[in-house]
Amino acid sequence: MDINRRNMAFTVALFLGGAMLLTSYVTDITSWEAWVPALLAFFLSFAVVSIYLKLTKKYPEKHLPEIFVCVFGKCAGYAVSWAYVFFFLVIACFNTYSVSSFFVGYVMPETPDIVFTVIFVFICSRAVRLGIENITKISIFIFFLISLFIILNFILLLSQMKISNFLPLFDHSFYEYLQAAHTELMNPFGETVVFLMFADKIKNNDFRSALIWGIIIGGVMLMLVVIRSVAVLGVTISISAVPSYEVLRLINIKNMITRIETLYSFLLLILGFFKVSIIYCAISRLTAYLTGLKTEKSIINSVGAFLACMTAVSFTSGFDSVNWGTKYAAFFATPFVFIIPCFLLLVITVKRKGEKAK
Amino acid sequence: MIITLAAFLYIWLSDFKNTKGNIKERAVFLLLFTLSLALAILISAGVKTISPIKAIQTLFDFLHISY
Amino acid sequence: MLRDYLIKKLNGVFYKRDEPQSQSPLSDEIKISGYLNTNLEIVRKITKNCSDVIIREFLMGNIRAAVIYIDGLVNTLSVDQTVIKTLMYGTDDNCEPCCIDEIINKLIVSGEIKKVNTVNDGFEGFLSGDTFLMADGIKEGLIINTKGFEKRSVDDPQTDSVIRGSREGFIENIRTNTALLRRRIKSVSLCVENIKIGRETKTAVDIIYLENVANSELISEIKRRLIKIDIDGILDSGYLQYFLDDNPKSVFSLVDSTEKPDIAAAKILEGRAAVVVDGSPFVLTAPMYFGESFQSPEDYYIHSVAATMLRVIRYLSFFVSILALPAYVALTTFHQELIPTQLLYTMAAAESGTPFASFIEALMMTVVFEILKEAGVRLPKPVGQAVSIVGALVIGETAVSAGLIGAPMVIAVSITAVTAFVTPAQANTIVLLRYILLVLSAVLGGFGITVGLLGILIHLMSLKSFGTPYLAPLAPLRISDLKDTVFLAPVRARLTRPHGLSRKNPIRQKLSD
Amino acid sequence: MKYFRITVSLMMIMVLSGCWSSRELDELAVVMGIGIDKSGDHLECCTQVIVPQNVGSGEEGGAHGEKPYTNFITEGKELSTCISKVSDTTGKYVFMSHNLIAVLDEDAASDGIYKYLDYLMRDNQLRLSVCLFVTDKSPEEVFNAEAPLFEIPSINLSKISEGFPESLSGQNVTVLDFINNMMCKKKGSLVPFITLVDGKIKVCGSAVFNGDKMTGRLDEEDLKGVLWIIGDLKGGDIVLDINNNTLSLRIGRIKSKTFPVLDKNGEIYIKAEIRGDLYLVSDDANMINTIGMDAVVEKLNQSVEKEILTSLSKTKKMGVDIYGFGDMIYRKNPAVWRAIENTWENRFKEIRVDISADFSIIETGSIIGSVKK
Repeated sequence: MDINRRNMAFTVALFLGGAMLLTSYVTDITSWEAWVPALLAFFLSFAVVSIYLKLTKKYPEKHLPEIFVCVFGKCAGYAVSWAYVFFFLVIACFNTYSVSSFFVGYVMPETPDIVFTVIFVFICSRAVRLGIENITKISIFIFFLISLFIILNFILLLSQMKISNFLPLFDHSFYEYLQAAHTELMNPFGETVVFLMFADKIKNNDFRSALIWGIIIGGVMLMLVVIRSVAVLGVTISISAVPSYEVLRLINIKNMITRIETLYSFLLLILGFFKVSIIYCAISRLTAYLTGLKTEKSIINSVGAFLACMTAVSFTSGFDSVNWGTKYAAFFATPFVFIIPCFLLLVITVKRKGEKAK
Repeated sequence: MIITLAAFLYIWLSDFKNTKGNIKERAVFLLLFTLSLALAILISAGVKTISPIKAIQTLFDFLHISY
Repeated sequence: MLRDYLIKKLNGVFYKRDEPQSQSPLSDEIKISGYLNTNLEIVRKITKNCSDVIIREFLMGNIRAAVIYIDGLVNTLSVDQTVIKTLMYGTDDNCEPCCIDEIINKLIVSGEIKKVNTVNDGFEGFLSGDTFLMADGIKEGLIINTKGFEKRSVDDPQTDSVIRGSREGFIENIRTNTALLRRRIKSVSLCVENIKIGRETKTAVDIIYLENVANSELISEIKRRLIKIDIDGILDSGYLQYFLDDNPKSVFSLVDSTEKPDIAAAKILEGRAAVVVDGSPFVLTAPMYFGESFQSPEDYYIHSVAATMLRVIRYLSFFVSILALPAYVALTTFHQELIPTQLLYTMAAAESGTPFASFIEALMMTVVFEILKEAGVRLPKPVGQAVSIVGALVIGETAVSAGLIGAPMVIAVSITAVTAFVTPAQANTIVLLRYILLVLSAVLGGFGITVGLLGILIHLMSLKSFGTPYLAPLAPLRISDLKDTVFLAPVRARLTRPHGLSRKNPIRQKLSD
Repeated sequence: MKYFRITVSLMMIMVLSGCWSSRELDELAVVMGIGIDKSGDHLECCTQVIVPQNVGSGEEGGAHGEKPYTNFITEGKELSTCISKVSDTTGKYVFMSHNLIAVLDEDAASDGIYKYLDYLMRDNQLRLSVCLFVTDKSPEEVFNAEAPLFEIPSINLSKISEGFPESLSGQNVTVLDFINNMMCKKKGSLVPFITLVDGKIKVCGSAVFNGDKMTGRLDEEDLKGVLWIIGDLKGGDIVLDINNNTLSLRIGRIKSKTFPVLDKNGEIYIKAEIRGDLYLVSDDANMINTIGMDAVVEKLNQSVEKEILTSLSKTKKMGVDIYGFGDMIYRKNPAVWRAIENTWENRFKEIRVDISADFSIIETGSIIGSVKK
């Protein structure tokens, strides 16, 4: 009961911020209108989150596996929970790999990516060892640092923004918007299902308002980044791999503050660190619960090692992860983010009606 | 790659000690330990084909659910 | 586990000796017997090879009595006047031996008198500067306070020097230190609890706190940790710093030490407890926040805007002295594109001659600067100052002209060396953090630095000083406490005590309309 | 503490296996400019590399009379092979992050430059803000040209391109602008054209690109007309002759708004409004007082409109939509654009553009009349 509302809200916002690095999946479908699917996903995410909130309302102070066990009974509940462990593992691998491949691709070309993965997962394991309470406590301080940096970038780039880059509004087919919105919905917003794992550490209505506020703040930050990229790059956004990184290369003030995009990559590292450590914490809590351990402290390092190895195995090159991100990630995530919670809700209401009828 | 293996082993050894008390804790620890060790050896041997994410990709291609 | 084993191994052979160590002669209680000779016999046997113990026998009326004290510790004038003279003349011949209370009430004029009935307490008394009176036929002895050893005068302390603010500093004597604090806080509820620590030294340690402000569990926790110490001697408050620390292995000290009574008084008013150790001018205050090492007493005496500027400069210099060198190494070896073009030419020109990689240059230069600093401190004052400054300049200059080190590197190194002194409390933690970040930046560049900073932040988050989190106002965000960290609100706006420090009465100032 | 032990062990491991992409400053060959010269099918690439020791010692001075830069000429089939060959000759790592300009020669430009642009965009060290130039001489001469005020010719060139808004002689084109124009709907782009006049770099007009191939050239006068519409000018001067005595004005700030208009009977024309304020710089015949300020302004508007129309007719003959009218129509409403898209070439040739220039002379300098002869 010791995470307070404000900390949790900013942690959720930072969690969404982790997707700043990966907006390139959306931009190459709807090139200069990347903000339309982002906005669509922002509003749709409220629908998805309301399902989670209904779940927590029905089972206050219970985290995800406990809800499964209550609803589906012991063995089915455990099976679904193990599926969720696999889901969280895949997201964590995907995020760690995208951060390390970003660093290999852009900042330090000659280092093998296994080095970045190992050190990145090691630092995340140190954060998880602190426990989710302390991670949420740091989040406010780091959130203000990061939003300061983003607003500063926005101002620095104001001179190069052209309104005409937005102009041909709604010139893409509805299918393209839907596809981009679906990918966007699943990537940052859908992954907030991870926070259901920490529902038992926070009072129920605190959790609900924290989740809503977190998504609003995180969504606004993401929108700011996407609008900034579209306004400056215009049409070329569709062919740039990491648009928000490309944009920073263009800042040029008196030839002194120029080429500062490497600082931005460290900022992305911190955001990635936050996102992965939250998912990592969820995995270790889930495995600890499923294997009947009281505290997950002892198996943190093993889960981390497993995560690092799996990241190294699962993606071979940067293109591989981009391909997975654009094509398959959304479909892989939909059952876990949307279908199973809906099914859960259905079963609960049916059960409630059953009891009422008796 | 052997160096990253050495790093993992070092961390596990120090962790192995403080799972003295609870047998179940040690059991889970060992399970994850062997799993990651196997994966690490595979990586150092350069085998990169087997990975769950590739399995999912082939599955989705088979069902051709993809954008 | 591994660490304790190592420590036992290092302390080696003596730890596992089986025969008991030689006990001090007074380990068991010896009662004061009625006969003066036997008592004196015991005292003479124990203090036979101490030349400064004086045993003075005289006649009190017709009873033989003896006074024992240590020459140099006592104020000989007060011993002669208040004790010996009054006893000799004051008693007429027919006084019976058993009127010890009558002696106390009527005869001895000194303020603090204690009745003791064992020789151990007697020893304890006269070893700490009092006189021990025993009379024939009386089963109790008297400890009379006649302390009078030389004390250093209360003058300007070397550390924490300020332009505006009190110049008084603590000194080695515990009583003057508590007196200095008492003078500042004349409140009724200021308690001074005394604990004796150390088998041989029996140093007096005072815990000073405000009864109605400080949390009671904080005080009991401090006492528990102090009583637990079983050591032969405590010579300085530095020893206690280790025992009082929640997480002694961490680089960051969780107990603040200060030499100025007004800082200690301010801390006590905020709800903290001060630990004064006899024989050391440094007073420890617990619990400690990370922000406290950036505060100086001057901030509270000058205008709050100026104080905020000073605070910002202190925080800035803390980060510069940690990050300047690693960032320089990372810039020149990994992310050359961050350097503006014109600067890149000058740097490339400067670096082109130097044989070493910039990481080794940086390491060498920092080690040289550390050596010079240490030499500057250890030498006597005037010489020390000259050595460190001249040394730094000469070595820096010749290294550049000899082409060993690039000029920008010397600038970077000297900046880091200088900014380390802006926050003296963190001076030695900064040095260690700088080395860690330097190695990380040499190996992984900017990525290494960010990872290092995240690691430090996580480590700071895990620290708790007596239950209150170390990064208190920032990490678990307390909006009301932000008035005293980086930004300093004017005095009228600082109404409450830091959160969690004093649950009894958090309000410290009524809002003046 | 265990935490420190583990970090130390990890660090030792990393140090043992070496630091991968760490490179000392003096191992870098800092490239300031790339020149691409296509002769026949193979490519000649001239890269300008800085010699740090002699920088800051002026053109002739130099530590021992050396120039602060050296040009490396390498050939190869592809731009990337040329550039990697540079590291063979210099023995240092080719560091492209500080590159400022890319100079292409005429026949490289006319064969299509997307190959090179693709390399310029894909390399993670090269910037999108690299400026493009076209020259008729070979890039090698451009890089060896005298740069009196700046030591290094490529810095001289980048400063010239930064100065374009202040002078009516060209428009600064970066890789990003060029790619944007290519991806817009059938929009051509202008790249500044430079030649060498007795060893010194001189900008004369600009090259017109249709897609990524150079199709023609605009000289100074026509370029001025085009710039009125597409460039946002902050400087430059205009000479006005009213009944054979001349006035000259300096441009303060020009704001030009061009937008397509669909009038009643479905016919599209472009409306261009040019607002701006100018400073009177020289008026020896005291025309301001004799024929009055409004008359002068009226004359000014007409002369600018005439200038724009002449350059418009010239570009229409070339058939390259450098103004981006097509793109404007597309942005206004995509449906109309899809209707006229495939016939755009000849539609552009006879599109009607009505121009309304409305200037104001806001400053007549520190003397109010001229000397009474």
